[in-house]
Amino acid sequence: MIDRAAMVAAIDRLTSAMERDFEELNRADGALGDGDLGVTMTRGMRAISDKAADLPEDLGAALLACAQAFTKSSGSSYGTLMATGLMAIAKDVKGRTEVDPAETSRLTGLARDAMMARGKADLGGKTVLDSLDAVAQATQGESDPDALADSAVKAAEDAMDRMRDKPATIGRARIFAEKSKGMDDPGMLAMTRIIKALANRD
Amino acid sequence: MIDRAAMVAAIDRLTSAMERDFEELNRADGALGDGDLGVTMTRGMRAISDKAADLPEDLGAALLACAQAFTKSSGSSYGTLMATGLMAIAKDVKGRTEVDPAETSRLTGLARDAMMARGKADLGGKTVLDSLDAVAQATQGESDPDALADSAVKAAEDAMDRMRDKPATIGRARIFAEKSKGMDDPGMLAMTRIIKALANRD
Amino acid sequence: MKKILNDPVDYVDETLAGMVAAHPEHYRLHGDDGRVLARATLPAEGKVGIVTGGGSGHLPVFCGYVGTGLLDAAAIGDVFASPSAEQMADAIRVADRGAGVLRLYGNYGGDVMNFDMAGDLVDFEDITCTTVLLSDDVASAPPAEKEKRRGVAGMVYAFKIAGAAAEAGRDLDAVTKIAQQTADNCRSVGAALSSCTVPQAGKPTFDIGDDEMEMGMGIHGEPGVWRDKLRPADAIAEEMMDRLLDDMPLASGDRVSVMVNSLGATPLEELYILYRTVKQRLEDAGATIVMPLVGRYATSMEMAGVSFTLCKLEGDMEQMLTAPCDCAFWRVG
Amino acid sequence: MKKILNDPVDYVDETLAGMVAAHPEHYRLHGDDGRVLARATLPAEGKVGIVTGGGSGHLPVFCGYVGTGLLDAAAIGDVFASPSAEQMADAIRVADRGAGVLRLYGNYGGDVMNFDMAGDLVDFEDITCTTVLLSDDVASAPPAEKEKRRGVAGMVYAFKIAGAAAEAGRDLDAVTKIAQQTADNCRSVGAALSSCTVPQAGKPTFDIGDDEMEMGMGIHGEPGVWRDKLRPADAIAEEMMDRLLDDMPLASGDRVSVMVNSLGATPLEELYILYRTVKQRLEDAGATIVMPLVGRYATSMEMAGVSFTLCKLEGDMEQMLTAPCDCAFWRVG
Ligand SMILES: Nc1ncnc2c1ncn2[C@@H]1O[C@H](COP(=O)(O)OP(=O)(O)O)[C@@H](O)[C@H]1O
Ligand SMILES: Nc1ncnc2c1ncn2[C@@H]1O[C@H](COP(=O)(O)OP(=O)(O)O)[C@@H](O)[C@H]1O
Ligand SMILES: [Mg+2]
Ligand SMILES: [Mg+2]
Ligand SMILES: [Mg+2]
Ligand SMILES: [Mg+2]
Repeated sequence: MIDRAAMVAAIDRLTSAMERDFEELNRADGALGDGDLGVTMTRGMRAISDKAADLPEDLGAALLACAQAFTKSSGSSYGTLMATGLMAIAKDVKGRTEVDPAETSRLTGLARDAMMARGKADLGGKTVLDSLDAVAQATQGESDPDALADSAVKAAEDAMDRMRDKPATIGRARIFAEKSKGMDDPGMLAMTRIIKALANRD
Repeated sequence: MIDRAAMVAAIDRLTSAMERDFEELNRADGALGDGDLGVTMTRGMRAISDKAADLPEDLGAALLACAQAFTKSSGSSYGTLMATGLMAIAKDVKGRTEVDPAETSRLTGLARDAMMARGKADLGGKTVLDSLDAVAQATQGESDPDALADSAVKAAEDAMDRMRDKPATIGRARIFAEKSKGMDDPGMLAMTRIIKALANRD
Repeated sequence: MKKILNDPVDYVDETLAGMVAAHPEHYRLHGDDGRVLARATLPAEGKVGIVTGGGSGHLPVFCGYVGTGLLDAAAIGDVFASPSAEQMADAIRVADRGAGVLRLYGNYGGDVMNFDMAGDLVDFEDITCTTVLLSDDVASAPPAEKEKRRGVAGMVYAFKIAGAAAEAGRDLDAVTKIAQQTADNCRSVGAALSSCTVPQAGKPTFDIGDDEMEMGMGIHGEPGVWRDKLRPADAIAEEMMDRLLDDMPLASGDRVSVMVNSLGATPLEELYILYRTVKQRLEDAGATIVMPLVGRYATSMEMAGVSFTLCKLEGDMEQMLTAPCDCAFWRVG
Repeated sequence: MKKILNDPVDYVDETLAGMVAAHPEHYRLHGDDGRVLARATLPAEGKVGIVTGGGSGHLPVFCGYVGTGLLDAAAIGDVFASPSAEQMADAIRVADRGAGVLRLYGNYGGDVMNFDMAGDLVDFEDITCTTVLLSDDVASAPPAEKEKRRGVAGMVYAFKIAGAAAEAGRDLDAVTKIAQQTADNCRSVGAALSSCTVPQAGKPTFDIGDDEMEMGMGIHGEPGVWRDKLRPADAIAEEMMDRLLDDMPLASGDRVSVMVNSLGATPLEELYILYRTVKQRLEDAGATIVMPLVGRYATSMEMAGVSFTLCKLEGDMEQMLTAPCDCAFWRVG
């Protein structure tokens, strides 16, 4: 069961992973974008970390507080999408103190859908949405935590492989669609790292 | 005797001399100033040339017209000083159709004094004033046109030699006083060329 | 190009501190982190609020246009970066005088997502919001995809016209309608000659040869339609007018305002050189020019270059454009 | 830095053509060669005239400040070059409404000689002229030789204050007196970060390293007091304020206006960053700031850099400074 303590531990892992990947994410975003994705993620996770000790037991309220902390820390596209996804999950689990790992697929799907609506983008566009969709699909019907972790990480990595040679269709990199072929989307890369950290597979 | 015809002939000589010296005067001024002295002199002489056919017999009125043409052509320091000198002579010879070469020294002195007043500068400052003063001094008491011409040219050249190693004290070059030592003042150089052309000693 | 700054991280906060120190009669800062700028004297209850927001580095855009007959509040991001949804929500809260709030800003991904999210946040507080996006940059997408175009200097016209309508007491629907009409009737195109430097990046955003220019470049250095040798002013103006008039043809008798805007370093002298051709082209089209704007209305810090914006005046847009307004950077009437 | 122009020889004439085309309600050209710019509507007989003149490339200085409560006419030279005495005489003739004309301009050799000569020319026509020279640049000569100093942005204060006095119907003596008082009470200092390019020269006027600045440099690139590495904004502002306050100490209770002026490329953002320190220093001195001016009031085309000007307000200078004025670039009241 995922509770407040598990969430706080996950926040710790995620925060260190993002500090570690700071330069790499900036560089990936800088290839065709404005090079701030590492900044967005470290800032956002630091803001959440600062609140971790005060998070309530209600997982919905806790996730809402995380979303708000992230939102305050930056106005970048990725930060706003992340906060949107968190808010969608928060709304769903509001009032509960435990979440079953078996809900992973459904909750990931909720985040994906809210982010699609927020960013007015479709699947297949070589964005973070494709990573989330792959995870939601791969974890469907799965309830064993270890198997869940493995299949989520594999799904995110496979999605990157699958998309690598497609052109970017969204965000700043869209303007360089041709040049973007063969390059990983920075948002997908970041999501893969996030999932690895959450899954404790670093 | 110097009359309208002599004046028109002198304008022709001066105009060609200034076209010839265009680059050289710009370069001399550009060393420490803004590099426009050749522009000033060619523009000014072209403006006077354009009026030459219409100049009246009255030498005063003719010189005033020349001064005004020069003034209109540019607002540079040198152009304004030249026009000031011409106007001072114009005032003196107003109503006369002939001027005796023997008046050269007196008239040059008049121009020098008017220009000193206009530019609020003293003699010895390594400017065009020193050239005019040297000419006024050297031609005093002289009435033979040939001797006049020779001594005027020599005086202008000697003044440049004498001043060369002094620092500039006036105008833009003043700011680079030390650097200006060993360089000819562009205004003195221009006046030497003017005098040579007037004296038909090119 | 060199910049005068302290710690680059403080560039925006120090700019805002200086702005309110210099113009206390116009501006006041709000929000936890001082990233909302509002009118020093808030309007009376019942006036429709107008908020904008976007990245810094474009003064007077965005927050400079907070003022009477203009905007009520602006949310202020870092240089060339969207403000956060929280900051935008704060701007909406300050601007709300009980009659609803129009969100009026430029079409950029991050800004759109954040303003939408800000709307979700204030929704809980019973503040009615509407949205009008500027997407006036003709170089950034073909006419068929106008909604994908970037928003640039056209927003100054939208601020002015919607601001006058709100000041005149119109309701949220009417203010939104005239703002949308203005957005629909604005076309812009830019040409850049040099880059600018984002303080935290520390080096120019893009490289451009000493003798090159880029036609259609965006205000953050986004790619344009061609990059080539620098052309004579008249040729540049002709091409820019071609692009605008192709996109929004004018008919004889049309009334139009035009902005000839410096991106920052380009001096007024050169804007006036360009204006000769702009005026000629509009007159050739049979249009009447109303209140031409020549100056620095929407900049990219010290970028060299210009943009032209046409705003076709229909209905009572002209009356709103020429109505009084007052902020530290612009006064009409 | 790159320029948008046609034939460099036409830079000034095309600028003026664009200016009057864009602002026909403000400006009109006069003189054989169109190098005199005057108010579109000349004042009534009996008003004291105020003329200025100088080189181009400094917009809004000089001719931009022709307007109600400001100047009557300006003679316009080529970029950074004095107008001719004839052009100045024409400006004086246009400005003369029978009550005499004040020549109000900056202390530069060519301008002084030409304005003096212009005075000789109009003397024959029974126009009474007075002269007030601005020599506000503290970096250009020690205090003992104040009369040798260059005139820079301080002239904007002189235009405003003398302009208001003339508009109020004061006679030539009184207008000249308050203009002189303003000139005496202004101190300026500039710091340059980059050069600009004189169109006919085609290349930057001076070279300066990518990481260098020059303190005290003149608006045409005349040498300053030191050239060194670029410093932080606060340190630059402190030194500039030191230099101004050393030259003109302020006492508690003094009332002073201050201008934080961009030489062209430096953006508003950076002026506001500097303004924080400027305000602090004046308040520390016990002075009260009246109508601070932050923006581009006197430029050198696309030069990067700033100038600060202090104007100590004595007698009725403050009343004149805050009186209404109106031109295409500046409105008060
Ligand atoms: N509208 C969108 N829908 C889905 N994903 C998006 C959208 N816009 C951006 N992204 C994702 O965000 C990533 C870039 O994020 P970020 O660097 O924050 O953008 P920016 O700096 O342009 O605001 C992209 O790689 C992509 O995965
Ligand atoms: N005040 C002055 N008095 C006498 N001569 C002067 C004065 N100012 C300049 N000159 C002369 O003019 C020359 C420079 O002329 P010019 O190039 O026209 O100056 P600028 O371009 O600075 O207006 C100098 O070499 C000097 O001989
Ligand atoms: Mg990015
Ligand atoms: Mg970004
Ligand atoms: Mg010169
Ligand atoms: Mg010169």
